[in-house]
Amino acid sequence: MYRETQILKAVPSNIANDFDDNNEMIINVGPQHPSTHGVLHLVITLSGETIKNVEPHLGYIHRSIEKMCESLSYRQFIYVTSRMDYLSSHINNHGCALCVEKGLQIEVPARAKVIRVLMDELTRLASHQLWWGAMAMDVGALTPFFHAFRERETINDIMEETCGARLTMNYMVPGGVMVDLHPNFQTKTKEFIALFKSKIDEYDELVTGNIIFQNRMKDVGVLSKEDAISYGCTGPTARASSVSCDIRKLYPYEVYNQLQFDEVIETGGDCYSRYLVRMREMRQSLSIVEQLIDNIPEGEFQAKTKAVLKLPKGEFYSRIETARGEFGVYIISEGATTPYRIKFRSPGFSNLSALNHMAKGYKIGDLVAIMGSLDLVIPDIDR
Amino acid sequence: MLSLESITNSIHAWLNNTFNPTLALLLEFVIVGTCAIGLFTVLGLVLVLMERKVSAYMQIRLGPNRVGYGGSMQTLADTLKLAVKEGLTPDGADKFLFNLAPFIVIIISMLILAPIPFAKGFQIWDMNIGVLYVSAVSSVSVIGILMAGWASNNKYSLLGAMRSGAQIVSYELSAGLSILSIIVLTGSLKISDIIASQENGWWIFKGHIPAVIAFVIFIIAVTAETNRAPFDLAEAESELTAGFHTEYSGMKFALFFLAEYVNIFIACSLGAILFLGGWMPLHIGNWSGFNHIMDFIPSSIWFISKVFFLIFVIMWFRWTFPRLRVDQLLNLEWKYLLPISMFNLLLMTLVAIMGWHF
Amino acid sequence: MFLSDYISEIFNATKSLLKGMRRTGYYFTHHKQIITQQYPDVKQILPERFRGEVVMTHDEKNEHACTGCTACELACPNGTIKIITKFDILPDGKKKKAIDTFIYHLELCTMCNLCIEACPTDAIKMAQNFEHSVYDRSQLTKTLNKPGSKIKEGIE
Amino acid sequence: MSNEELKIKLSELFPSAVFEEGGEWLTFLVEPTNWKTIAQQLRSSNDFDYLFCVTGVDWKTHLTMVYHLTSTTHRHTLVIKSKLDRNNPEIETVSDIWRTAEFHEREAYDLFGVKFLNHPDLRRLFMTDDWKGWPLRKDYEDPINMIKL
Repeated sequence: MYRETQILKAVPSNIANDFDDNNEMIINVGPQHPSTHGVLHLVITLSGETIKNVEPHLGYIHRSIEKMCESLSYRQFIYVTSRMDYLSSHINNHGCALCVEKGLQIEVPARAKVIRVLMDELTRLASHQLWWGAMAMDVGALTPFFHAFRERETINDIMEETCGARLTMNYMVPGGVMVDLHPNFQTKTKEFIALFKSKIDEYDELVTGNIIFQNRMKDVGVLSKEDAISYGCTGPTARASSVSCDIRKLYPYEVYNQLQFDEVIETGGDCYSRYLVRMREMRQSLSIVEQLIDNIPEGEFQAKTKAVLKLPKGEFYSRIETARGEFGVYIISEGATTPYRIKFRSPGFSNLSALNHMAKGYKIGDLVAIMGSLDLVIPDIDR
Repeated sequence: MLSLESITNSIHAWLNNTFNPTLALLLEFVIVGTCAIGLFTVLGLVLVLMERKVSAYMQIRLGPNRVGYGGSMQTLADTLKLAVKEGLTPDGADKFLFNLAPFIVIIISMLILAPIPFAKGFQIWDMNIGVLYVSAVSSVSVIGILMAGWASNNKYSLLGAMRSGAQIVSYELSAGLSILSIIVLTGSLKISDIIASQENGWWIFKGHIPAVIAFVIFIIAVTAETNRAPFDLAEAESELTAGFHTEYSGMKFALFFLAEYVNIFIACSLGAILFLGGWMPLHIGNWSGFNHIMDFIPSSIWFISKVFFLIFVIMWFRWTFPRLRVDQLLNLEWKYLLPISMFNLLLMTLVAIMGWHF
Repeated sequence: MFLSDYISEIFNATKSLLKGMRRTGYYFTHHKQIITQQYPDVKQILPERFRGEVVMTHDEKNEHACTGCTACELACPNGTIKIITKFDILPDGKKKKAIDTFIYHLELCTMCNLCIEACPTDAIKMAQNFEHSVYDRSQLTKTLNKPGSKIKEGIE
Repeated sequence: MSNEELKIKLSELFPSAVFEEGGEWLTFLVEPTNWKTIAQQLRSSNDFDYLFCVTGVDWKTHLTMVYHLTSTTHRHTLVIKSKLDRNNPEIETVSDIWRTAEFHEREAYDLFGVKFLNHPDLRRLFMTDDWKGWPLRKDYEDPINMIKL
């Protein structure tokens, strides 16, 4: 079942020697490969063009963030998590802040809650936009990538104006947000909503309806509901296999229980369903932003907290829905200023574990489509 | 632009008057050879620049705009860079075949330049089997690709080369059948005859719907034959990094690159010759006034603009569509293009026999 | 029935492809949509909150507001800031703690803004400079307090 | 199902069960030797079909494996804790019950050195195969790769 992989072998003399008895060929995809979105290394066994086995080799960008966080204070460790899933860094920070607040039992002001949700949804939009471009690029269409970046840039500008950075914002602090919204935030976000509403139809026109794209995506990488649960898949990957797992609906945090939005669920379980889930999620996120943008309550943006935070002895787990799935923060505190042990349950890690199951029996071109539809962010997997 | 046919005739006359016939012929060889190589490089540079500009505008970018006016010298600078780069040969590669492959590919695409008429009477060799020659020689280029893929001793290259082999061989069929449907109308394989038969209208207009279908199939098939997206499975950068030319660097890579663009040019000029009348101006029936005005535009401009229009269409495909999967690619050929083009050929034959075309 | 399915399949496929081509064709002909910024020639004005690097504000009298309390040094997760303090002798003979050098390692900084938040006297702030590339890494280690500067009156 | 109801139900199922109070969710302490049978019963009788977090904790005197289980139908959550010997940590794998455990257990093996018996592919996941030591243990020190400021 499992074979020793040949990655450490020195220069192979001839490719003919690399075929084994079953005429299977082992090929290294990554860590420098255009479609692995970073430094993911897959050792795939091919029979002709058909995939027999996919084995991910991780750790090329492993920084042991969990160990690092053990020596950082509760205010400091939040910024590190934006380096994990850099595309939804805001939501990661939010998850950490939630966990610390849970431990300290801080009541977050209403304004901060709304700001956080707004920022989360904008981050989700930005992440999905990038995914859309990268997904199309994986299946060979290069133009959508630039179109996606055009709208993403608008979100980044909004973020930059309020938070001060474009990608790793570090805007969340325990008890609220770091600074108040920029005065231009509302007008700019409204402009963005109006812009994106027209552009998302263009996305559909350019990619979703395209017959080649549909053929590439439909019935590829099918993940059944049972397998999705068993592999611990979350987020759009699981929701495409008709698993209801949206933390925003199931365990609502902040103001999600007061908002009108649907949990997007598709039943196909294939790449196209995962694609559709994310496309529909973009519209849902847009509607959430639309609901909130005119209803930001006045008041404090940050609760009063002590200068040095000390979590009481105990264990705290918080779950949050990032753009890729469920992000969990598990803090074990011994009552000190730094966490005793911290564990980040990253969505990409579990989603990746299903890759072998999904890709078996499909063509090498499909592997790229499956990886694209999983929306992997490698620092998130390696941590 | 001057009309080119008078230039060639005057050069020919002058050479024959000045030297003895053997020397004159030899000199003509040299001149033609130099022109072909010069054209080859210029075409490569222009087409690469065009591709980059077209893709940039479709992707809401500016594209190259620093070197020269509006970036016009960018590809020249890139070629210089490639020329001074080290051409690596991998350790495990079959060195002879590895170094031979790019030259085979480029020699083949140069060979096909021979029967292309760039203007009225401006043609290297007007042979009587012109169209057959082009389609026959262009299918040899798959050998160069297979050679490159195998000799690289790289699995990605091997996969790319094998894909390319399957692809070119199968798409040759529908390309050939759609060429045939025009040959049915003209009754000649000679390129000058084909162009002459379109004096009172291009075949795409004269041949009714079958000609349009043949044209569409031809464009799809040559896109596949030249390994262009959405059929660029041989290089498929998101799957096979760079396919058959993964291991090539420097000038050897540039030769593959150049050959790809010259192949596009040749395929599109064949399309222009067969369906859009080659260098023939746009003539509509018996509107003599209109036809007369059209005749004022030099034939070379007609030819070049038609070819570049077709190249633009192929580039348009590339920058819009996702790539097909390898089995879908073959499905498209064998389940759709081949049956349709066979049926179309039958229809075209009927049209030709009954004389329904104009 | 098979034939009509076959034909409608081809028709729909072609239609979907043409739709996409219309979209790219639109952008090909509408050059006003181009979003390229010619970076070194045309520089974007960054918003005032943009976090580029930490600087210390000095007024026209070459005075800053840093008391040397090391709150920023403690708040920094990466050890970017190092404060060396000294003791000034005041006119009345008392010793007063003040900064000697405020060392800032730009190469370690992640622009997380925690030091700015921690500073009780707003002595440091984020500047909008983002072009940090230099030829030598040692140039990234900066001293933030200007030579000869001293603390403002009335800041404890 | 609330924590109390779950506790009653589990006590019926496992009469010798030991629970830990105080957390957000019900915490169930198991012996490493019983873990496999308990896991199978939890999976079949209580619909704990979704294992969302597996991790180890180094308590200096012993190691603890922590499993977070939830049910996608009833939405109740259970935390399983198992105390392991620090010098020779061994526990049965559950990767055949919850497939996601395969990767998570490899991670725990890589970073804590917990040996999962009958795991199909127990190798280092992040570190290279010849890496010495277990990085997330409290006494781990890597003098070569340590970043000193």
